Amino acid sequence: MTAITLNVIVQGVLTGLVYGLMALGLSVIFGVMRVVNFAHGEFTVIAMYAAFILFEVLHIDPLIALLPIAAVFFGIGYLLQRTLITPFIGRAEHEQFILLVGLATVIVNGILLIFGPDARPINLPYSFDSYTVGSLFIDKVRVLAAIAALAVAAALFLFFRYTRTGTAIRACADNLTGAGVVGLNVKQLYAVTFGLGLACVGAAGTLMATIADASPGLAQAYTLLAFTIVIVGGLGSMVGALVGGILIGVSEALAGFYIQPSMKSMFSFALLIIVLVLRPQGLLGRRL
Amino acid sequence: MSGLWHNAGWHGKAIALLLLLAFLAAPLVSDRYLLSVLILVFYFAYLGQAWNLLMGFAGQLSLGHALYLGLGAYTATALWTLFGIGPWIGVFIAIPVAAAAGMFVGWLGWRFAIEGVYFALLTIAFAEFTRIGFDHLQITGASGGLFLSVNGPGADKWWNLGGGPLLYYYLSLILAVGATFLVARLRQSSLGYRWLAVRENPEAAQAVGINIFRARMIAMLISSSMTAVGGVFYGFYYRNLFPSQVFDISRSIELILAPIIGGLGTIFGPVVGAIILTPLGESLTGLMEAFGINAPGAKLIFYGIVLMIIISLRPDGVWPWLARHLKLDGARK
Amino acid sequence: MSFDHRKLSRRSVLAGTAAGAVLLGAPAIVRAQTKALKIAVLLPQSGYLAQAGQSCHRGALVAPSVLSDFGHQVELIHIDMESNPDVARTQTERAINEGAQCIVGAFDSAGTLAIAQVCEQRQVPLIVNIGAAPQLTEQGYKFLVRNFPTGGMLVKNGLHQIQALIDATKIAPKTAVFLHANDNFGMAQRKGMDALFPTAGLPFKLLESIAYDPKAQDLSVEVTKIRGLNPDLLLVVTRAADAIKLVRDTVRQKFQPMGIISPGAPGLYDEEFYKALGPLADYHIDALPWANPKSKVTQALEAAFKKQQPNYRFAVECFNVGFTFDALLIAADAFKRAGTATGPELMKALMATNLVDHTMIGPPIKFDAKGQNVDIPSGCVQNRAQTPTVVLPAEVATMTPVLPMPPWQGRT
Amino acid sequence: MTALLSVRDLSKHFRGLAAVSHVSFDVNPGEIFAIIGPNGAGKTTLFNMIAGAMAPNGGTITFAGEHIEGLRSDQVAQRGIGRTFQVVKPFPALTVEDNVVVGALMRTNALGEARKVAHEVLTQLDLIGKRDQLASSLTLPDRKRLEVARALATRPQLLLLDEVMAGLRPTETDRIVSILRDLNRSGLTILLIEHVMRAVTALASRILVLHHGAAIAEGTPDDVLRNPAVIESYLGAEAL
Amino acid sequence: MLRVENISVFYGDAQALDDVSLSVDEGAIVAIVGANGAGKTSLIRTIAGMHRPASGRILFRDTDIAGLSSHQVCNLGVGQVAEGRQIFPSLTVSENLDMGAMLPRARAKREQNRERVLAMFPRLKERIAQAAGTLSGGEQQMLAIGRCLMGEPSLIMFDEPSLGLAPTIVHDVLKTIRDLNAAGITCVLVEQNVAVSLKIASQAYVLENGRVTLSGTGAELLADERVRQAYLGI
Repeated sequence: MTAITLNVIVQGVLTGLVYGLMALGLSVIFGVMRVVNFAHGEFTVIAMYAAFILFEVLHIDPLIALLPIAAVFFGIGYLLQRTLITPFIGRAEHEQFILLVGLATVIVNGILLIFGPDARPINLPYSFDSYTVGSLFIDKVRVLAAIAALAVAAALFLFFRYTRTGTAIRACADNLTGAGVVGLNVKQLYAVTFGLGLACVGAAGTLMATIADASPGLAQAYTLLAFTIVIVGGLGSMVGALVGGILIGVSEALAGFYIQPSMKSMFSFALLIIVLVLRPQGLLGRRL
Repeated sequence: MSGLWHNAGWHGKAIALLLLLAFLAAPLVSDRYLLSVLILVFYFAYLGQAWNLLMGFAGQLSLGHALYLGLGAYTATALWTLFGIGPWIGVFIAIPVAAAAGMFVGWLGWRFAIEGVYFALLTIAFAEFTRIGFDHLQITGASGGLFLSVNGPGADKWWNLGGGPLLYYYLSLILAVGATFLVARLRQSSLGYRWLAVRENPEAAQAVGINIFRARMIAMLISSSMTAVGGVFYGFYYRNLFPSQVFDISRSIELILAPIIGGLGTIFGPVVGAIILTPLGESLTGLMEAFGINAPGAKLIFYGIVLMIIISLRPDGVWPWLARHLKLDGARK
Repeated sequence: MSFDHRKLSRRSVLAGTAAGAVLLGAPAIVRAQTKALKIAVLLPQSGYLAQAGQSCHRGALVAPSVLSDFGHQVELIHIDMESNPDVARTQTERAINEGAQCIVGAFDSAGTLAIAQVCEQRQVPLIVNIGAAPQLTEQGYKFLVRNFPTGGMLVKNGLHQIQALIDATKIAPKTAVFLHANDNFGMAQRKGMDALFPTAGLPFKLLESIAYDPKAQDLSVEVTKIRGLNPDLLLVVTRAADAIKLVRDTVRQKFQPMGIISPGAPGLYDEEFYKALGPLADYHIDALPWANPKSKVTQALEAAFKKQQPNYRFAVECFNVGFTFDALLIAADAFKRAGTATGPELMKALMATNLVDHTMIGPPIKFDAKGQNVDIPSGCVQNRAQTPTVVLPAEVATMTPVLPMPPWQGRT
Repeated sequence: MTALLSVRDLSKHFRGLAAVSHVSFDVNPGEIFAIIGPNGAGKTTLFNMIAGAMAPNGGTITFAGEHIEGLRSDQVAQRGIGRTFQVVKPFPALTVEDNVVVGALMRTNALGEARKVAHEVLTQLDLIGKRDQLASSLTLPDRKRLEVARALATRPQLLLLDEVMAGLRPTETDRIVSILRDLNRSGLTILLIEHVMRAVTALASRILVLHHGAAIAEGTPDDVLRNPAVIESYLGAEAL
Repeated sequence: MLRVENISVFYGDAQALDDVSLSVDEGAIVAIVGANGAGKTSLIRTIAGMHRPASGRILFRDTDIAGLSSHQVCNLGVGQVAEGRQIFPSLTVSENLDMGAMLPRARAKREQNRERVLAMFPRLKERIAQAAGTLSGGEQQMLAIGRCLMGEPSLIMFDEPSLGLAPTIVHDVLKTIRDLNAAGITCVLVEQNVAVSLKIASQAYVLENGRVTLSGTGAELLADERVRQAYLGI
């Protein structure tokens, strides 16, 4: 393997991890509540703008801004679930779809109205740095973002695995009737879950802001990307989201490098179709 | 439709007749702006009927109907620009092309038991895949677009769909009314009953001898064919096509709004939805201008809010509610 | 057929229709014959082309006062076509109903052609401010003129400018890579490139043309690919956000070409490009039509722009603002000569345009039989101190070009 | 007399757990055959295999001389086996009449004829008065009858009934019993799973008892109900 | 202790319970018998707060709990061993038990109760780290009961606890119920196994089509000809 191919793969992995974190939020929300968040990319973009504002106004590095933004997004998700989404739990998919498409439209155009159409960059002092490893050039921001993404994902894993609230959320996903039987406060747990899903998105969006520039037009592409990743990885599977992110990151990178960059998303969609047909639960998912 | 007609009360009949007469006579009294809005209303009502057949009747959620729209549009316009084959012939080639794509998507999905959200995502994936494919298809101009001339030989003749708004007005009206009749007819056929059974409970449907795979495939066949015709209309009405426009997911989304808002699985839902949504967008534009607001995006914010409100308050759509209030029979139809 | 003789006011029609149009409350504007030409400016102020559309819109906002200083009376109707052809079409109909006698728009080809349908049928002239698809003037529209180069013209003029740059800076590039967005604008440029480069006689070899998906979120792989090819020059056709990603990844991957040159695409001179890249935004070159700093029209426009749009830099916006203004100027000029706003008369006057004083660099504006202005030369604009600066042709240049560009290192 | 339905050595296991193991029996034309057994004995699994809703892991099912194991349920239905579901599965958004019309459409594409069949069947099952109600608004006993009506409308040779009497009052049970007896007299063969012993003893000519997936007894109602193993498994040891 | 007064419950348009009343005394075992679909599970779930009755009152220790949500009802001490056991299959046995003690009333005594439950069901202790879905039916039933006990209930409603279990295990389960009752927990027992449940019940109700058609002591009903005929066929 040539060094340059290796370079392409490494880039794919690093970017894929951040995408994976974004997809993780989608996966958590669906895995527990069966709500497909069609406004996912829009929330990601809001987080990018939040990171931009914190950086411009208070000069906070996104790697630090991650925590407050994730916290605020948790709150937004919690409230959103309690108010807007709850009546739609268990309703038909197309009804959820219209609700969230409506929400997405409001968000995108709200951003356009407030911030205008120009892309908003975060100019970190190390924006242009890269590590040289042998003949490889690896961007510093991507490395940092990937590490942060892994850390956030790990924190989420630990939460679900080792805390009682996390276990209770898994219990709701496992057997909703059972959750009612033992008296779990399902509504509250759902709100926590939506909060956590959005916190993931908040963190991912903040990291994304170091890689790409915030602009309202990104949202739909991110929603599609997140969907592709979670389906490939396994909707509802946490590891699946990260693995799917890496897989999509690397396959797009390789296809872009060896075939034609403008065709690279075609390979993600082809991958998506193949996975849906051969293993609809996704590579690491259980049949839902 | 005959059953529907008989079931409708006298005022239901009266309303239907009056509406139809009003639409037929509209060009006599209305200005061109209103006509252009009505063309969009009928166009979306038509596409809504096509989509509703698959979703509302056969219960399968497709978020990738832009695929059939785009294939229909591209096939007919490419035949016209490249080979001089007119749209009235082209449409009969566009239909099988789009239908074949639809059957493939359906076959892949339902043979492998992909349903619900997963099927929806499969349809998105195919539409996006095709969009990028057409971005690279040199014969149709790739991402640079496909253009129809307005003054080539025969380009201005009605049989080549060249002409003014009247042609397109009546064409879209015929499409919308025809689709409504067709859907009503299908609903009252054995096929329609089978679709509803499959939608309501696939397992029970199978137990009364319905081949659910075949029933869904037929729904897909008709739905994608109808959508392809809409695509031909679109291609000739706008006279230019870009993959990034016609295959885009936002096309798929905009064509499903009317049937859902109007009432899924009902015959008049897609029509009512289109009558609400398109003028809603237009009137928001008008209102903002009247108040002297130039805030790009504000209109769509309101539009999004209205969508959320309607789906929260009338999850079954506006038409069943409306029909109850107007005391029209067949509210569920 | 014409509907004018039996047209009712929009409001009464709507009231009489069951189309759920109760909300439609825009005041019916009385069609009074004034001395001002009524122009509808349709631009994508929201949607995916919002960035360029709003920039053009600022040009339209400044225009009336400047035009009035030159003795032209125009009244503008500003319409957001939402990057959506459906909206473009219905809103054009509405604008004409409200008395628009001429349309200017619409940056994007799909929207422009949707408008062209209506203009053709209603015999209202459409002046394309920006829109590079060659087909716009090839489809036989009789009520359409375009004061903007086609993709092919842009490339042709761009390649000339590159030759001029090589001559002026005495660099000797041997290889180049062409990178373009795979959208309708990028494809128009690509076709021009494929057709013209082989015969342009440039001293370097084109190693590869790489298309990227404008919806893709990342250009690092594309840059890695380019680094592998190691060209001396990088020729790019981008949109603003992509240009930023491109330069960022080029710097990170420590790839140092002699120059990054665009044969006429937006991106390298947008405000967001400067904001994102700072000193790294400097020395990139765009070969494209540009505002002529020595024209009195440009100077007047600039002065008015500075006053009215203090948050924006004219130097950065002058491409979108200038072309939009010139389109309006062309309309006003034709109106003055025609003495009437009737469509066919106005169109006749438009076709006879011979406008010496205008914003953009170039000879008097004229249209060929297809309605295309075939003589819109490009200049070379180099980013200097994060300001686009004309460096070629010499007669309008305010600085001399610098190539090869200084290395990335030490710029941040 | 050759059997109408002949089940041989039929087995089904889920993740190693034998739900049905090596069950064999024959249903003769014109008889009413009952399968009883405690909850979880494998009756519904057995039913689902016969009706084509599940593929068996081993064994054969022969209907009217033709092997039907492994066929899809719509193919089985087409061959003349109608069924009901233990957990009722009506088409909730359709009217009672339309539910039955869907069944009748298996034998005809003509809607008018299907409606006629639906009318007959609905009259037979005493549902004709509720024909315009939505199926979702019916009470459970009515839904159970609706299931029978829908299955009957397909004009089956063999009718599989999965606990249609459950939840009915004794008078309603008697009504169904007499309806089923009439149907049987007119030539319909019936295979039923039932808990309501009063109905089973009144109807069945023969009974098969399943326990933990295996057949533990087969014979006339009298024989079977006197069998101590049956009483123990079915009514519970402490009932004795 | 628990009084259900004239409740009616609808699912969509269909009525599941029609004017049902019953009462459960402190320390009793009350049996509710009836065929599939008679409304037994609906009754249990309505009491547990998982469905809202359209009308009627449910008094638990003289507070009206109709309209409270299930976690509030549970927290008052109304436990439930649901039909089909309703354990969390992908969670471990230990996590399943923990989920029973998420209620505020049970948190403090979590460890104590855990010890008690594991002592009561040693099989669960052996499998404490195993995913609950891998347990046998009988073990799952033990887990469901154990999980319920973790919530410190003073009343437990058992919904078909013997369903799908081998006779010997049914025996164990019934013995457990008696033991729990002896330890002071009031029990409501819903069973298809009519003979058995009537035998251990102090009071019993027969539910048909969403209505209470008969009630009396267990022994009375066991002797009642109508019950024998309808449910035992003898």
